[in-house]
Amino acid sequence: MNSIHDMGGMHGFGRVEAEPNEPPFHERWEGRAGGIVETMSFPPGFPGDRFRYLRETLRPDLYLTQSYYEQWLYVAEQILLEAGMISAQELRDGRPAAGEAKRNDAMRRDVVWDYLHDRTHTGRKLEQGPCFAIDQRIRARNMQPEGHTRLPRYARGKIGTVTRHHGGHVLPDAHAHWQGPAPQHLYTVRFTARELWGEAANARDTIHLDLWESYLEPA
Amino acid sequence: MNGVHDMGGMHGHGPVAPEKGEPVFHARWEARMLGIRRGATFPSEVNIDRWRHIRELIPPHLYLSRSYYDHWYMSYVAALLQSGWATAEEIKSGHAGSGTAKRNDAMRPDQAWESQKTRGVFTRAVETPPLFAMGQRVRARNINPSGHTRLPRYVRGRVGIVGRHHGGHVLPDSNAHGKGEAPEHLYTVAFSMQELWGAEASPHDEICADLWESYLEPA
Amino acid sequence: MLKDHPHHHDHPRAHSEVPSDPALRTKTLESLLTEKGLVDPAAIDAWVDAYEKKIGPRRGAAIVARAWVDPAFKARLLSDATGTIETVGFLGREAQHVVVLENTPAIHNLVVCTLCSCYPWGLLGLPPRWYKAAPYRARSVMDPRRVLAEFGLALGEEVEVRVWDSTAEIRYLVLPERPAGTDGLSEAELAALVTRDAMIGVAKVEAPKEAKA
Amino acid sequence: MSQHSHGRDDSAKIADHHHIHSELPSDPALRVKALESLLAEKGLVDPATIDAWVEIYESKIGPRHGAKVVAKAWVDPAYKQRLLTDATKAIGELDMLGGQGQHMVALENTPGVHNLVVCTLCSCYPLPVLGLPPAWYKSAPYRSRAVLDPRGVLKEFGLELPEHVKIRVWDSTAEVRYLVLPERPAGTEKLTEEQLAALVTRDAMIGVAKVTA
Repeated sequence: MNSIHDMGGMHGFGRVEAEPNEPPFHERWEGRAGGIVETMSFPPGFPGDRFRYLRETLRPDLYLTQSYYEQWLYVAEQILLEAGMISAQELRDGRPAAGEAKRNDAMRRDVVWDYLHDRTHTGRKLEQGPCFAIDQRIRARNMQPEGHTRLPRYARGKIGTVTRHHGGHVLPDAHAHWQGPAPQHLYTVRFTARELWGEAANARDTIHLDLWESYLEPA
Repeated sequence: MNGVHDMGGMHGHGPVAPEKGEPVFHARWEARMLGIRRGATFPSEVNIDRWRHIRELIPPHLYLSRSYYDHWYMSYVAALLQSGWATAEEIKSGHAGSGTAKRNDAMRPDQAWESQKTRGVFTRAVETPPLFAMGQRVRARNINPSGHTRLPRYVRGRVGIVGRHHGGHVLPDSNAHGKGEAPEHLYTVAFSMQELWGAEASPHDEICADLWESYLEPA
Repeated sequence: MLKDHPHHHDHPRAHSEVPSDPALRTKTLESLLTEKGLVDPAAIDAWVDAYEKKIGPRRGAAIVARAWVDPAFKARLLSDATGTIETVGFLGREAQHVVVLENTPAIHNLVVCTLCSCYPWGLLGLPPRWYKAAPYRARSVMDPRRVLAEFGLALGEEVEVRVWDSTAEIRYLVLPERPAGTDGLSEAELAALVTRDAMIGVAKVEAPKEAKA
Repeated sequence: MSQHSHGRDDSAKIADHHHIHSELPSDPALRVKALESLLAEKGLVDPATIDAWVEIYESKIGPRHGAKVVAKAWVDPAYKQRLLTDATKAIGELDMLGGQGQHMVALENTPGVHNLVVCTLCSCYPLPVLGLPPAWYKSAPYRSRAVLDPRGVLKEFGLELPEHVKIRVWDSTAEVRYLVLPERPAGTEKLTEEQLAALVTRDAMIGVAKVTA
């Protein structure tokens, strides 16, 4: 979706404010929020891409004012609400409705380290060979999906060159909407800064994006 | 500038919510702010284009969360601070600092109607003949100025057809930055929806935008 | 592609019913989920501990230092970072497919995620705030040289800037240039010089002060 | 007109002045009241002039003006011709030009073409003929979607157009202001110009509705 999360090329946000010796968490709640989202029970088969999609659905002004971990809280709440694992009433009260049976299958402390090093990934073997070759000129398609996509607006309609083929990867556009992994070939595509931003951009600079096959057409 | 004000084509803002029997003003402060915008003395550099640019520079989260007349408030305050006509202290307190000489050149009530009728004529003579003819195919240039422009992001790089020539008009990109009116020929350019949004867009519909000559190149 | 937007779009106010203070909101959610058996507070402790003490930029620095001293390792790293780093045991959450980008006198690489905040957690830990914030996400693809200048890194016109926008599950690690005057340093001493910022691409690795002199 | 344009420093200074807004009360009524008293004390505004402007927009200018233009075009073919050829001149004949409406274009809706007006970049609107814009016209949903999904927006207004009708969206990027000349509804042959004008709504002159008999 073309929402505020698609920030590449926007003005008006001011300078990058780097903080010397920044701690991993600025306040205790940030770590707790991160830990909740990372270790809580998810609905069965929850597609990871839906996490990003739900974050994108945050109201645009809140997307800009809420901090990163606040946005995680929002996503966690949405996931659990969508799945009926908690109710809006329970969320307001901060306690389960009366008569709820307590589950006993939450991630335990002793498996957290293994979880962080689990090698479940989005790479998939594909029967069909790739459509595009290294060094081929392609055009990123001009598309405006209302759902999740990983093709930023600033690259749409622009011409680039395939520089790397990563094999098959789960397609976020389908996966985020519970439509299965629908894997496609994934490529790194190089765009010149001038192609993306016009003649005033630096002639030497390039921007590289990882783009799925259905995002591309021959140029 | 590519700010949040450049909203054409964005998702995530929800449905349009018309209000039945909407009043001209929803609160008295809105009416007062409108009256201030029209009736107060402005620093001479704050022409309409600069005014729009000041509004575009409202911090993005406030631009998205605050209402229209509040944008006017924020913009006028920024203009007063920028020109040195008021200090932050004065804005906060609502009172002039000691020793301020009171001006006596504010618009009088009996001048309001005349101002309404006569203000805001932006046509200007341009010596050079127009570069583009009716029916000519033109491409909106891919420019990404950090200053003010009236070329929306969604038409940049796209090909359209010149449908109308409006003669010379003040160029906002220059006028907003105190660099003179720099009038240029102004055209209405028609773009097909498919050109702007891709093959899935309606094949019948089109979008017309008023674009200055320097926004365009032959296609 | 789809229109299964979450329900709050129909009820934009529903969301404001939860507490606005994030600390309170976190506490409420944690106690609710704990009572329902959907989360174990001790697992949260373990997660926090992992990112506060164990998983951080030292991991990436170890890889960089090794590449500086071991040309064969560097060659493997540049041709197959995933396979090479897998042997070190750093792969996992937010670091399953890794590409290493070599900075040279002629090429400077810079990593961003314009669409969210993708970052190689397994190699660098959790991202700093600025990496997740709007200014960096918005500007680094269109105006990378000014962003770098604000970080104190002025690149010559002759240098090619390559920006990598992390749109998929590939995670990028910049292999910075080894600073001059570090020939006598051990791998561990070299690793101590390598900063997180250098591995994102917003800084260069500096030689230690005594080595400069 | 490059991204490194002269506008940059100028814009940055203005952006700095906007920082004050985070230190001010959130209630706009309080802020505007304080601003009005400050301006009055400095002699930058006469409160009676504010009253005069409010009266202009509340009672003197509004959609009734535009409706008169439309009704006249419906009953007077020669006027309609002049309106479509040079709306500025034709609306000037009725003394209805003014600020935010000095350069006018009239767009004729027909069975085959439906026109819709928006300003994606701010909220430009033909004030002298329609008065102040409604809140929805100035809102993010309308500004963002009218160009991308005009049919969806029109449907929300209860106007479902057949596929074969061509929709033309007019994005008011310059100082030209657009007035839609709606189709005259069937069964109104006997109505007077004044009666016709009473049928014409603001929404029809923006293009989000048709005029109904």
